[in-house]
Amino acid sequence: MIAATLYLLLALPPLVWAAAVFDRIGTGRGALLAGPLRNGAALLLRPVAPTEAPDRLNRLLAPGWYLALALVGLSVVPLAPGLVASDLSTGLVLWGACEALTVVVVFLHGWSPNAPFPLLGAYRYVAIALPAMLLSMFVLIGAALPAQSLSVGAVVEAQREVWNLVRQPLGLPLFMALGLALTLRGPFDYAGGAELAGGTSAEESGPALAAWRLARAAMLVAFSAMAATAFLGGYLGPVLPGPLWLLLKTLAVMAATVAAGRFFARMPPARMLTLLWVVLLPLSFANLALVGIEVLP
Amino acid sequence: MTLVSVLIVAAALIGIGLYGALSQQSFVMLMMGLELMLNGAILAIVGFWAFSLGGAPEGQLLAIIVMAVMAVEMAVGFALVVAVYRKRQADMTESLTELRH
Amino acid sequence: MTEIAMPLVLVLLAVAFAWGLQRLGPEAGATWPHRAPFLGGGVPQTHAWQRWHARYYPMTLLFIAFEMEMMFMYPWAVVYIETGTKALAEMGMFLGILSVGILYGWREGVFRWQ
Amino acid sequence: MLTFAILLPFAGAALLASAPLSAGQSRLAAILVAALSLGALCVVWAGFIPGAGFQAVQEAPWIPPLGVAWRVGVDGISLPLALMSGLLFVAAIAWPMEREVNARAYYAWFLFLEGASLGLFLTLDLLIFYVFFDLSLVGMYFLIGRWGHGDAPRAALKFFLYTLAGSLLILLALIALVLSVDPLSFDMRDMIALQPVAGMDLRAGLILLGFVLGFAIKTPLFPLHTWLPPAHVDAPGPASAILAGVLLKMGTYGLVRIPMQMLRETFATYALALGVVALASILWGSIVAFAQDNIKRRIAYTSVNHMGYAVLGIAVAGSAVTGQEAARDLALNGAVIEMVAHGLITGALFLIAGSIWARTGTYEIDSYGGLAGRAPRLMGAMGLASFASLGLPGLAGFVAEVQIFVGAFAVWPWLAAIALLGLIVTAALFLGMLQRVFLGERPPALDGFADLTRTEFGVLAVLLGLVVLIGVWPAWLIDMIALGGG
Amino acid sequence: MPLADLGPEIALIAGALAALLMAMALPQPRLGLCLWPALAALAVAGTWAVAQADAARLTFSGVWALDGATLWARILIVTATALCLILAPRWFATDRRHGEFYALTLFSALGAIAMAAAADLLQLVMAVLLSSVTGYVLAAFHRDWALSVEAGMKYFLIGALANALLVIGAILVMGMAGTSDYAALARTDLGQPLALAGLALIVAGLAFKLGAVPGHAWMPDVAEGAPVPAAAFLTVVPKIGAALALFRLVQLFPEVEMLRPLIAALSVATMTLGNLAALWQDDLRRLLGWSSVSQSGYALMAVAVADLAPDALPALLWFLAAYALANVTGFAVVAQLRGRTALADYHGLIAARPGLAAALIVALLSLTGIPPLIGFTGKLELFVATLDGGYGWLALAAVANTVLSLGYYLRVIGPVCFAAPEGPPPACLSRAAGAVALGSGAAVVGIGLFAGPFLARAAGAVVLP
Repeated sequence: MIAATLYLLLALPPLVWAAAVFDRIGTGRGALLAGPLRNGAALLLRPVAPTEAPDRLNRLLAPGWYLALALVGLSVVPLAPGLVASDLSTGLVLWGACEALTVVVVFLHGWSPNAPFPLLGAYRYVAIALPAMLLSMFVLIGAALPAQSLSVGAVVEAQREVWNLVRQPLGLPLFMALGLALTLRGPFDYAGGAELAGGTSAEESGPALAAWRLARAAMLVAFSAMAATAFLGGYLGPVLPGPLWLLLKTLAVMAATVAAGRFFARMPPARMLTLLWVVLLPLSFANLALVGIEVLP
Repeated sequence: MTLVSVLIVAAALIGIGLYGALSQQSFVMLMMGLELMLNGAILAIVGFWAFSLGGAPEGQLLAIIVMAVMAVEMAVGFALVVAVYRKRQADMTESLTELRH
Repeated sequence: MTEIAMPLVLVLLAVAFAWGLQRLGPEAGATWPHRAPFLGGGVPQTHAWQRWHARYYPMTLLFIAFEMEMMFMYPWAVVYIETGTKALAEMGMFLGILSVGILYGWREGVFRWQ
Repeated sequence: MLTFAILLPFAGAALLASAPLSAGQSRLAAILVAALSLGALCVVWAGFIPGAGFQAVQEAPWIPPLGVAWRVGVDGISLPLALMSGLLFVAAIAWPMEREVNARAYYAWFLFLEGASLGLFLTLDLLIFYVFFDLSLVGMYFLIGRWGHGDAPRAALKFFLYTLAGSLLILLALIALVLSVDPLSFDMRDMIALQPVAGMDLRAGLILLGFVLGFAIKTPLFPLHTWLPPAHVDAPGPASAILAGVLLKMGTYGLVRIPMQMLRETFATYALALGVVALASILWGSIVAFAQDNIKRRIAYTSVNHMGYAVLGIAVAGSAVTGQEAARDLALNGAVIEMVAHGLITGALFLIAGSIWARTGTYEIDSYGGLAGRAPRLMGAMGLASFASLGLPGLAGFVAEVQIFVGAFAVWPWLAAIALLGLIVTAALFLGMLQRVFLGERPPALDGFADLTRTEFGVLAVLLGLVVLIGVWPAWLIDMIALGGG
Repeated sequence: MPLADLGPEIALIAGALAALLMAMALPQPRLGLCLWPALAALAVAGTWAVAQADAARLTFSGVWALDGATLWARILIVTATALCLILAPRWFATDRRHGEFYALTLFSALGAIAMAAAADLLQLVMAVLLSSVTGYVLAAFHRDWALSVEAGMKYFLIGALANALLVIGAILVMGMAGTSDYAALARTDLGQPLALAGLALIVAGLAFKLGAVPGHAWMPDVAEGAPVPAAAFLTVVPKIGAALALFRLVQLFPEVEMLRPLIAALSVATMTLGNLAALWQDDLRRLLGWSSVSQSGYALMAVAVADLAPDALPALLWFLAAYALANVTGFAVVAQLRGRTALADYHGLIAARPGLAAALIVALLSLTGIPPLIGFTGKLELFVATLDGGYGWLALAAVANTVLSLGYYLRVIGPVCFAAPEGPPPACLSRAAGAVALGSGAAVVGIGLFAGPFLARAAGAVVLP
């Protein structure tokens, strides 16, 4: 348990760095590999700009919570058979809780500076993220069905025969929608969008912004690891050792997520909301029904 | 940890919640009191489930139901608060004065 | 007990780390114009919280309905294969009824809030 | 036949309520229905064998699980009362309306009330008895409230509230009584035969208390009579006549039928107390009546007095389980005749009072005087009725009161002696009223005072004729009651 | 799975969904058409319930009692709901969106039925919840009318607290007894103080649904503020469910000594308070609301003697039927007169609208218990049961209260009949509402006259477990 935790903590910084690198690919924003580190260091040296009458405590804590949620979410992912930081029989539920709390944390982040743009970003984010949460949980339940368990380890073991990606082809794409929402990117970036001058982090600067970005990247890692575990068989794989497989798959999902965030166009919030509720959510039901029929003996 | 200790904490929560529900003037605070009561109730049922029901599924089910009670009632409650607020621009119980006796 | 301890430790760790990170930068001696929110020069009379409201209450009600549904779904998923077709039918009914809620909400325009 | 007599008025009421008849037509129709109903009763009377228990019995189930059924039948006590009620209803309906508003509804309510009253006297089922008891309240409530004068709605309300309280007590007592037999039965004959609560002290006492309180309110007995004066004063004349003539009898009839016959033993235990209450009513009624300056109020209080006599007779009749049979039968006989006689006499008196009000709009005795010249027929009728009421020999009141007092002297001589005082006061108050209204100076306002019309006189002639008939030849009535032989 | 056992309930759900889907498709002026699927569902549910009339078993793993009480609850609730719904289309004609009213009402009715049929504490909690949350919305359905919103808010505040108490009570009973199933609870000894406290809390929670002390305060507000069809529904339907649920509970623990006196005390307090408060009302709807409170007190009489008197259940069922019919009639008259509420508006109604006035009078007299109206047989049965069960003082209190109640009912009847009409004759709502008023008024008389067969059926009803 402790070993697994340590592995996780060791693996996280490089992965976060990798996430930042992925984000930079194709944007032409300076050095690809060193850029993130340089930027981060620069931010750390700048002062934090205060706002008028903020909610100081929440402002200070929000990035921490965000990071914490990413870490906790990551902790239920098994690195190898039996090697998992928190070996809960209800790991999926804990992951779901992390998702839901992310909404709260992002809202707090937007709310605390007491400024219009962050607040608006926060409102919009909540509206969009709530159905996305629902969506993801239906998909994850679909992943849990063949395992007959809510333990993430069991979900992996149930994929020895065939990956969930095959069982439920709709699952991963739908789950990616959650990933985009959780990490505030792509078509779901209603919290930090450019047209809101940065959204929830519009008023942030210096180390606070650095912490927030760090947490966001960590969340991308956590999400990717979870997606790789739930749909791509996690540590399962021939020849190579389990953790390595997991690492590879995680990186793949990360890349795919970032690419998807770039690829899909943004829509007005109301249309996106309608899309989520009326198209994607029923799709997830269909997905669930599909799995349900498949796994019945 | 024994059943009694769990129940004492639950009772404290329920008591605080009840006090809040009866003493507060603002709707939101009042609902917080109710939520607190139900949280105490959940704690109590979890305690009973663990210590005296021997892990019977009814205990878990009741806990889930209580959560549902909380969520649904509060959802409707806040919708009503919004409606009252729109109507009266007030969110305190004193504003409900039209219907009397 | 120990299974739940690790996430708690991680939370503490993460919060402490982020807190420490934000303490790294120099103290900002920001002036009033620097701190004031973007308002094109105007001075806000109220908290931002009081000027903007979330307008999607009906949608959140719908969300809560599904969220509750979710809660019943966790135990369902575990016993699904044991229970078999009956479980599928039950959940189908459940989701079907809730879907009508979505449709109705859609028709009533709860997804258009701005 | 009895069912017909009860249901016909209800049908008539329904017809009047729905058919678009003019005032005159509805009056005619109502008289016809009431007369038919009375005729049906007469048919039963013709086939009646005195002293042979319940006759002309008909039964049909109503609420089987509770043992409630439509049961009708008559015996020597209920038949005279039913006949008297039928007659009085014909009279009251034939009497011209005081205020010609909404005649159709007025006559409909009268027929409704007639159905309820006849049903009450004729039924042999305790629950149906209660049903009609309550229905009579409803009918009277609307008659007083709608066609009364003065503060009529208030008087009607008071009347309804008081008597409903009484009737609900009766209901509770009824249920308690019925629950003591198994299986449940509301059949009066069963109850009389079984004497269900004999030997149960507390319970029987409570049941008796419920009945006596309930009937005492209706009768009314002192001190539960306070609803009576306003109800009478504000009611239209014919309604007052029915209220005094028929509805008050329901109390005494019930007292005879239920507590006295079904709770014989318990009733005997507490008969003296009832006798004392009756005495109080006699005295209080007469003394307070004496102090009234309002014609109708004065007559109303004499009702309290007269019903006191009837209750005294009943108390005497039920005073012991054994012993003094002759005196007790005599007293009961007297009580029944008192009921009949009081119905006729007071009915007539209230009709007359109504006619006086219809002419001047006031009941104050002081605003009248010297009417003897203007209205000799009115004076004659009123005089005759008053004399009958105060118990002049040769008239019906005398026959009744003599029997009651003779019976009472045999059982409780001291009580009867005190009660005699009431007779004296009554005499004084009637004579005083006659003198003040008809003799002396006539105020100029009364110059245009018209005498009784032919209709009015005809109606009164029938009623008072019967009073005289009973007075001079009471044997037929006593035969019909036939207690000695029964 | 004996799915057919819940046929009527499933029909209600299907009807609600159909109404909702229709509401989605229809333009605003035709939303009233949603009435038809709702009525059809109610008809199916009623027929289905009658078809199961002879069933007497626990079903769905013992959480649902399919017995006489459930049968009657279904029939009564279905009928009352149908009558209330018929009032709705015209009443809401000016409302922007009211399609969901029908669905909500059906769900609320479903909650009430589930309450009456609950044979498990968990199900009881769920049923109360379903009935409550839909009720709050129904009460506040006129979003733009301050009174309605206020009524909904008060209903909610009291209801949320009461439901919290109910939940805590259920937890305590379940925790101490180790089971939530009625059949199993009946075998346990509920001696511990904590369990008794739980039981008392459950009673308090149900008292809220019943509109009895201590949870009665919402009743007059809802009666006055809620849209009239909803007011008619909310003062009648949840009460039926709650009364039967309480009845089951009392019957379950015959040896718990405090329960009966507690209920009897609540009964007296409720009827007295309701009647005293009603005496001063100048608003017909509020008056009806307080009278509903007092009627809850009467209903509790039968609950107090559950199991002591063989007639207790038929008495309760019949009384509820009588109450439901009369109360719906009263509200239907109010609805037909376009919701006018001030007593002064009713002066001389008998001249202007004789039929409606007659229906109103009959309804009020029936609520008093004047024979031969249906309310009389109801009260008669109550008295029989109460006296039989040895609660004579309770019956006496009820008698005193009945006289008291006549006082305020006559305060309505008096002006309706005796006062001179003011102004032009009142406008009417719709033919359907008039038909409901007149029809149920006629039923108050007709069923009262021919109560025998119905009562015979009620007398045969059984309560499980």
